[in-house]
Order: sequence, then structure tokens, then C-alpha cells
Amino acid sequence: MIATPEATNPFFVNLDQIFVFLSNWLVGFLPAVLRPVAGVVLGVVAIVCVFPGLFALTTVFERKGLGRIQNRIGPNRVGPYGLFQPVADGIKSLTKEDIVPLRANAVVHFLAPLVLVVTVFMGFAVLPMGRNMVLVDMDAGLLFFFAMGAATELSVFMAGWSSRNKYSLLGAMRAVAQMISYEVVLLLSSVAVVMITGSLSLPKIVAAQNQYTGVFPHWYIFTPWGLAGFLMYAIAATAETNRSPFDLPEGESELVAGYHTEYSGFKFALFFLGEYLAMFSISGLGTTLFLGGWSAPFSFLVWVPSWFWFFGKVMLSIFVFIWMRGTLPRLRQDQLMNFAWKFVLPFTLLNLLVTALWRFMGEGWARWMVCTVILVAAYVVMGRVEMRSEHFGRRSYRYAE
Amino acid sequence: MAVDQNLKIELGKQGIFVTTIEELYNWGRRSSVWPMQFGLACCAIEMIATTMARYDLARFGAEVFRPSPRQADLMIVSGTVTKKMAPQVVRLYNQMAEPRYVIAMGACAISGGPFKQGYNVLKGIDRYIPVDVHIPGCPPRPEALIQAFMTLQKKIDGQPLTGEGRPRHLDAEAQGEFPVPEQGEHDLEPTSNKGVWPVPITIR
Amino acid sequence: MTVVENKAERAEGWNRPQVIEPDGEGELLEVAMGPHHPSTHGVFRMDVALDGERVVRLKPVFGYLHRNHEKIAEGASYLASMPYTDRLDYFCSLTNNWAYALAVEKLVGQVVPERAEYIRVILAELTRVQNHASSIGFLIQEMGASGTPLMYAFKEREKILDLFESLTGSRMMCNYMRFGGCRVDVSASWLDATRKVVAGLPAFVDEFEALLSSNEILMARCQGVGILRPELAINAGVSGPMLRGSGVNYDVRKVDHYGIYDRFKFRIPLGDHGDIYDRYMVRILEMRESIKIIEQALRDLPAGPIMDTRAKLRGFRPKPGEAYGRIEAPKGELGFYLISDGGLNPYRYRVRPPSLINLTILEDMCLGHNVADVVLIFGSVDIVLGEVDR
Amino acid sequence: MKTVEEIKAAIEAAVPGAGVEFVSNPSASAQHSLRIAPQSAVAVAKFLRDDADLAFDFLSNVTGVDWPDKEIAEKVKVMRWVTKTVDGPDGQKVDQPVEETVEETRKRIESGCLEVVYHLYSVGKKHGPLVLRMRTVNRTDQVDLPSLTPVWRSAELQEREVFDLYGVVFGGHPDLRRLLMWDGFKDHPMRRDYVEPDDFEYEPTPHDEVLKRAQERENREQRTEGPRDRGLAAG
Repeated sequence: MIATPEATNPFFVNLDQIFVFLSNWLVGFLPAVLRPVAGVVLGVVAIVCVFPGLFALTTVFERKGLGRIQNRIGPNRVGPYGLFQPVADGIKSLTKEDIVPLRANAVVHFLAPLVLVVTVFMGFAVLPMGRNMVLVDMDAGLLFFFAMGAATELSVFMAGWSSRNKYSLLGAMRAVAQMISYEVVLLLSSVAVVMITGSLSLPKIVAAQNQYTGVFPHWYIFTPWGLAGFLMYAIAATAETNRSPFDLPEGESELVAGYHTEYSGFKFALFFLGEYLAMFSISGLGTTLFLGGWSAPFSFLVWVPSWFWFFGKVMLSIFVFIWMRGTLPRLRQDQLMNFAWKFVLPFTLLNLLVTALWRFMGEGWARWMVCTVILVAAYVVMGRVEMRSEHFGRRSYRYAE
Repeated sequence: MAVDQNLKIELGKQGIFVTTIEELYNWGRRSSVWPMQFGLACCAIEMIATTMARYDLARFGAEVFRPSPRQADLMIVSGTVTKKMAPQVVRLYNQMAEPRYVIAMGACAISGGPFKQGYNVLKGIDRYIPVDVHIPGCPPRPEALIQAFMTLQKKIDGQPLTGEGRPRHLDAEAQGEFPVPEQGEHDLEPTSNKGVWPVPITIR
Repeated sequence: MTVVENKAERAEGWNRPQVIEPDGEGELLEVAMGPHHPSTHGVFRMDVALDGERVVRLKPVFGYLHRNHEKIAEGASYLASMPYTDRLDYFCSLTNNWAYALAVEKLVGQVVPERAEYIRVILAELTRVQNHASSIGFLIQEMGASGTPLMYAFKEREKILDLFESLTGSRMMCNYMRFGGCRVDVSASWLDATRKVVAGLPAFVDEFEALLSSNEILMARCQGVGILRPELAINAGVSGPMLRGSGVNYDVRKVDHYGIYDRFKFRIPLGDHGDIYDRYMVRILEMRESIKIIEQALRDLPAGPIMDTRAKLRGFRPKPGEAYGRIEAPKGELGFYLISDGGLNPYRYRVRPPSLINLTILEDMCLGHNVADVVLIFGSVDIVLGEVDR
Repeated sequence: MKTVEEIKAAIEAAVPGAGVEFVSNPSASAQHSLRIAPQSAVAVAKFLRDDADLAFDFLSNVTGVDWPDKEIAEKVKVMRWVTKTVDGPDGQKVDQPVEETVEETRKRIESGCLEVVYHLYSVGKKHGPLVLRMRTVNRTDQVDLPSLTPVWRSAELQEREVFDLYGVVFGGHPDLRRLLMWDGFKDHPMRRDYVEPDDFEYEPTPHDEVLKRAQERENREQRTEGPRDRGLAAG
């Protein structure tokens, strides 16, 4: 690391570690027996406060952003720049009547949103959000994350099935099929990182990327296999969080509101929250795996607090999510599945092979050349074959006078 | 339990903002009215135009058109309600969660409008469900819908949480479900919900 | 999934939809899409039976917006029906006006002054542009694009509506045409404003196309879906962009030469596949042709009166007889059939609604497709419920 | 395009016993029509569609028309024996039966009918319209007509509409249900003698016929329901 004057400046070091110090300071008041527990509780409280706050901010950001894309203003009446909009939405949702359909399975109907939110929150436990800022430094952190992520499928299916609504059921079926398919891709694209780092611990993965050549960092996205893996990860993440263009489970135009059609009031708000939290956590993981986690993008910027970089990168990917939502139409169910199993999954598997090559070819230009050529060639060939088999393309039209 | 207005303004100047539960609650309700994605006829197009770039209902935080009645707060009855459609409109209204509001948009939704003589046209949706705001016009301009929306916000603001004049959903005795009319052999049965719509007397 | 042809009707070939039998065992999922459903453009219902997500049966249910237009018109004078025609297809009130005026003019043999004809052409083509733009916007909206193309379309539509409003006094319900002419004359400033709007239209269509036409998701969703064969299209009375998307060269503007359409140079775009993408592209290309027509009409607009001096609006009693007049409305062939018994009111007043008749083959197009495709196919028909149910 | 008379001749040549009748249209549009007999309608329709010269492959419009029973008052001249006082041969007045022509008004009810009108065009030949009409025997029990849906699919929904609003029963229609009104509805509202439910308040200042109907309705309601609760309306 190139030590810039700022990086060694105690002020910036303190700023970087401010939350860690704060936590230690608060815990210091307690007897030593309670300290480990209190530290965890404090961390949990922080996560439970920060991310819903971020969720609120994101909903405004999304509505304003979509407005900008669509040539309009977006919310601006509630508070300055419409910033209090989510507060109003929250109050409204909290006080709205909660309807449980007569023929619904009340217990499962009640549990579904809780399962979603709780499991999504648990994913945050292993994400390093800054230098020394990880709640649980688990050796198998990545595994834990995916285990928790898989529970969202359960929640969605619970919601769809228990509502006794045909649209809900269709939505839930779609969701389960889609999430399981893309879960595979999500996992396999992360395996590439594990192969290079040799660890399932997320802080270690970040530490491995937190090095610089010149001013440029060693992020995995700047390697051929990393870029390919990141793209596949991004596709799978979009599908996993049911965002456009993969928002089929709640495809408004055909399935009314998908699996949460029958949810009202605060339960619906919880689904909303869960969806956005899933977006944060999956962006956080993507950041950690491929974008260097909390490390700075240039060596001369390392003095900027690490948590700033983490949240900055997460918000950047949220912005991309919103951008895609404002631009792209939705895929169809069979196309979605074809895409997963015929293109994304084979390509991810190939990427694993390339990663292995990268690992064992040693330093030098040769491995850059070989890996890039293999990936580009595979992409072109597979894309061509895919498009040709479906007969898509621009057409020319004839005219009659 | 209202705070003295003068005191409140005075405190506001000092940087202290005082509010009551009532105000906060009404502010929340009024600032986040999500309409149902529900259009009937010509007025629906003006309703869509209201949400589009030029008029942008989103400014009021009301662009979240929910397709499911469970998640919607506001039903904009935009257009002619026919006798074939009326039972479904009432049913949708019943499916909405309290607090819920209705805007009758356009002459047809108010009274049948130009199609009043028609055998299949319901002469105003307020025969079956309570309407909060009526907008005249055929169709009303988008500005009129925005005006109606602001009127609704004012109405919500003025509602106390207790006592006389509290909103329906806070009144335990108030009617929550409205009877759905049946399609009979010649007409809807009953032709109106007497509890909601007393037959007007015309004095000639 | 096995497709079983209905043998009894094979002789007729295209008269009944193919019967699709589900593969799997177990019950079909019967879903009523509508009358309140986000994708049905209002109040329309499709009773769909699904095998998994595949459509096995689809029965459209109409009448949720049946406003008794024809009955009311039979009890009103000829002129009093003009405002009601606005509310048929509420996207295109001006073409509805024209179709009705045309039918009455045929009934009584009235001529229309040249200037009025030019104004009619300008307004009808502007209507076509805004209708096609918004119908494409709705189609892509149904594809899940969260409204961006629709916003773009409505942005342009608002400009055209402003022109309508400044000329006729109303944004949507123009009530502008009269038997034998038009209600008010266009002013020079209106023409300037129109020129300005029309000059901006090609850029808008280009932008629209850049956003959509070569989008791979759009192509994947639209190409090869909802194919309508030309023979079936003709037999089922399908008209408008639907028919031309199937490759049938039939445009009432070219066939009947009503109004003064033979004076303008324009072409009819035709699709070769008859799928959703062809209908979409035919609409895009028709917008471009419409812009050309408007430009020519604005260039050649003559001076003169806008009403036939012999036209009589009050106490209008046509001689007994009947007439069927039709025009190429944006949605298809819009016809009015009038029977006069010599009285003040038409004895019989009938609208030939293109939207309703284009829906005849909805089931044929949807069978075997996905639920998501049904929504798109329905959107690509481009209907307005006011006209379907009248 | 051939003229309507030529088409009539062609139909008669191709379909023996078609029973085609030429109906002239006196209005300026000069769209004359052919009335075809219901029993041969499908054969005629198939001929019109498949004939190479005519090729009417596009059925544009199907319309129902109601011609109600008409009460026709006509003056008839009747010969009648009348006793008249005439001058007898002998100068006396004599009553004598005389045959005389007397005018008398007689009322006769002409049975009405339901009519269905089809407008045909040709897409290939680009000509039209050809107007076909069919009539039922009366308006009450014999309202059957053959459906042309097997020939032109385009008639499917339109014939359902005519069935719904006029009550013409189309034999051979694949799916004859009500199109616009709900299934339990009993009337045929587009018929000219249909009475709509009187369920709306009249405008504040009704006049003429509307005033009469408004007052009738109010009287009727007062008789059946008694005085209504005026409290809310007054406030």
C-alpha cells in the first residue's frame, strides 16, 4: 500500500474506525462477562437501524430516479425534496387495516413476511462493512450467507400458497422456479472467488483485494475471470431479488401483484422492506466478492473511511438496479429459465475452469491472454448459437403504395 | 387534544416542532395515498395522463398505483359504471383495507352523465359506496383530478381521531362491508344502497 | 402438449380455434383475468384455463362498459349523436367524428369543402400518431417496462392534445366535425403551432425506436408470439394495423379514397409474420407515414369555407334510406350504418367497432401461449373498451 | 364491381331457388341491397365468398334492425247496400236499396320482423359494399335465422350481439350467448318497444314529456312506498 500523508493521519484513521471505537467505548461500561454479548447486540442494533433507514432513503431515491428517467419530478411535496415520503408511507402502512382472507391459512400467512425479513437481516451478519466492521467474522461466512439467502424462497412460497389466491400461487411458483435456478448461478460465480482467495471468510476475501499496483487496486473485477464472474453474479442477483427485467413473480401486468397480492398494511410493507434489504445484502456481497469490499478504488484515496466506500459501492449498484428498472421490459418465464440453464450456468461453469487456469498458470501476461480469449470466444459462440436458435433479430418491412 | 396554534407557531420559530398523534397520523395518511390501478372508461385516460410527465401526480407521493385492492388506499372511479360492472366495483371496494377513500371522477361516475338514459348505466357510484370527492367534467382535466386529490388531503387533515366526525374506520359501529348488488332479470337488485344513498327528493 | 384439430371444422379450415388438450393430469387452473386487472385496458374479462402457465382455453367476456350508445343515438337527433361518438374510442375522438360525419354525408349526399377536408386529414393523422404512440406505450408497459415508454408517448401525446384543445376546446372529446364540414376554422397561429409539433414528431419516433425496436428482450417477447395468419385475419374481419401486420394490403384510405386521401403520397407498411412485433413495427412505420401526410396537408391547405353552405344542422331530416360509411380509424375500419325513416332521429344507428371485431380471434392467437403472452397479445390488438362495448 | 342486379343474377344462377330480392335504397348513398331467404342464406354466403369474381371475403358489419308490429290504418272503399229514398217512377218517394261506395277506416296489424343486415367487402378485389339482409318471420316466436359465422368468422361476436340486444336466434352459431348484458338478463334492450328501468332522477327543470314521466314516477313511488324520509334530502 502506498502510504499517503492522509492515510497515516490519525484523524482519518480515527474516522475510519469511529464506529468500532464507539462500540468498544459503549461496551466498556459493562462488566467483562457481558462484553462479547453486548458487542453483538450493539452490532445487531446498528444493522437493524441502518439498513431500514437506507431502505427508506432508497425508496425516495428510486421514485425520484425513475421520475428523472421518465421526464418527471417525482415526490416533492412531503418534506424537503420529498425526503419524508417514506416516513409518511411507513405511518400509513403501520396504521392500515390488516386483512387476512377468510380461506387463507392464517398462521403461514402471518409468518411469511417475518421469515423473509428475519432471514434477510441475518445475511448482514457476515458482511464486512468497513475495516474491522463485521458483526460475526465467520470462517464459513459465504456459506452462511447463501444458507440464509435460500430461506427467502421459502418465505415467498409460504406467502403465495397461504393466500389461497390463484395469482399469488402462480407468482409463488414462478418465484420458486426462478430463485432456485439463479441460486445455483449465484453460488457458482462466487466459487470462483473462493478458488482464488482460498477462503470462505468474507473479511479475508476483502483483505486479498485490498492491495494496489501503482494506483490501481487488485479487485477481482479487473481480471478476466472476475469480470465474467461479476457479470454472471449481477444477472443472478437481479433475478434473485426479483428486480426488473426478472421481476416475474410480481409481474404486475399479468399477475396483479404476484405472491403478495393478498397482503395489506404492515405485512405488505414488510415484504417491501424484505425485497429492498435483499437488494442491499446481495449488492453488499457482490461488492465484497468482486469490487473489493470496503477498499478504496485508488491507492491515493485510502484515507477516505472504509465504510464510506462500502456503502458507496452498494448504493452505486442500487442505482444500476433502478436504472435497469426504468429501461428494460420483462422476460417471460420460459425465456428466463432458458437463459439461466442454457447460457448463464454453462458460462459460469466455464468461468470456474478459467479461474482454475488462472490459478495455476502463475503470474505473467500469458494467463491474461489465455483466459480472456477463452471467455470472449465462449461468450460470442454461445450468444450466437442462442440467438440463432430462437430466430430473433431486426426485420425489414415492405410497403404497398 | 389540540395544541394551541399560536404556541405551536411560536415554538416553531424557536426550532421546536410540536405535533400530536392526530396530526402525525393524518399527515401520514394524507401524504401517502396510493391509488388503485383501476380505470373504467374515458376518464381513466385522463387519470393516466395525470400520472404522466406533465401533471405528475407522483409529486404528492401518489404515483404508486397498486394493482391489488388490498394495498391501495384510494379508488378513483374513473368513468361510466355500468350495471354489469357495478357489483365488481363494490366488491373491489370491499376488498380494500381501511382507511380507504373514493374519488368519483367525471360526470358518469357521479350521476351517469351523458349516458344517464342508458339501460345499462348506473346513475352514480354513490348509490352503492360512499364517495369522498366528486369531480365534475366529461372528462375532468388532469388539473381537476389533482384538485380533487388535494381536497381529499384537506378532508383527511380535518378529521379528528375521536368523537363526532372521526373517519369510518375508527368508528367501531360503522359499516365496513357494503352489500354487493345482484344482477337481476331486468335491473340491479337493489337499485341503490339506502344506507349510503338516501333517495333524493325533488320538489317541483 | 398435444394440439388436436377439431375434425368437424377442419373442412372450414379456420373457423374455430384449435383445441388444445392438456398433457398432465390434474385440474386446470381457471383464472378470471378481469374485469379489474392491470392489463386489460379498462374493464374486460378473459376467462382463462391454464395448464401450468399455458393457456388451454380463453373466453373473452364483454359488456362491462356497455353504455347503450346505439340506443341513446336512436332517441337523439343526428347532430346530438356527434358528442357521443367522441366517447366511443376515447383516444381518437376526431376519427370517430369523421366516420360518423362521413356516414351522414353519404346518407344525404352532402359535399365537404376542400379546406375542411384538409383539416380533417390533418386532425385524423395527428390522432393516428398519438393513438399509435400511446398504444405502443401501453404494450411495452404490459411487458413490464415500468412506464418509461408510456411516459415518452404521453409526453408527445400531450403536445398533440394541446393542439386539439386550442382548436376544439377540449383535450379528448373534441366534437369537432359537422355534416358538411367542420365546426371552427383553423387559425394561422394554430397552423404554426401544428407545424412546430409535427416537425418534432420524427425525432420522437426515432427516439422511441432507439429505445425499443432493437431491444433484445422486446424482440424475444414479441417475435413469433401471437401469430395471426392472413387468411384467418381476413375471414375474421380483422382490420387496421392488425390486418396489415399479417401482410394483407388493405387500408380503407387507399381502397375507398374517402376524403381526399388520393391526393397524398404515402405508403402502407406490411408485416410478413403476423406476430406482435410486426404489429408493433407496422404502428411505428404508420406513424412515420402519417407524419408525411400531415406535412403534405399542411403545405397544400387551401383557403376557403369550412362548411358546405347548404348544410343544415337544425331540423336535419334526411330522406328515407340507409348508408354505410367507413374510414380507416387508427384501430381499424370504423364504420357507421344509418337507417333513416325521414324523421329527426336515425331509425337505426349502428357502429362497426374495429376493436370488438379485432378481438374475435383473440382465443386463436392466445392458445398454447403463456399467461404473460396473453397480456401482450391482448395489448397488441390495441383496443379501447368504449368502442368494444359501446 | 358488378352492380347489385348483376350479383343477384349471378346468385340465382349459382344457387337455384335462392329467393333473392332486390331492395332499392332511395337515399343519396345508393347502396342497394339484396334480401335473401333464410333457408338458402348459407349457400348464398358461401357462393359470394368463394366465387372468383365476387370474392366477398371480408364481412365488415352485422346489424340488427327491429321493425315493430305496425298498426296500419287504411281507408278502404266498400260497396254496401244502403236504403235510400229515391224518386219513384210515379213521383212518389220510395225507399229502395241502392249499392253505394263508402269509405271506411280499417285497422290492421302488420306483423313486424327482425332484420339482420350484413355488409360485405372484398379484400382481394377491393370492392364493396354488398349489403345482404335477412328477415325473421315475426318478432315473438319465429325469430330464427341461419348464422353466417361458419362462412365468415367475423360474424361470431356481432351475431352474439344481435342475439343479445334483439333476440334473433342464429341457428348454427357455435357459441350463442349474450355478449353485452349479463347472462341472467331477460330483455332485448335494443328492440324499439323495450322499456328501460326508470331509475334516475330527472333533471331539476324537466319539461314536456320528461316532466310528465317524472311526475308519473313520483306519483307511483308515493303510492307504493308512502312518504319518504325527507330529513337527509332537505339537509
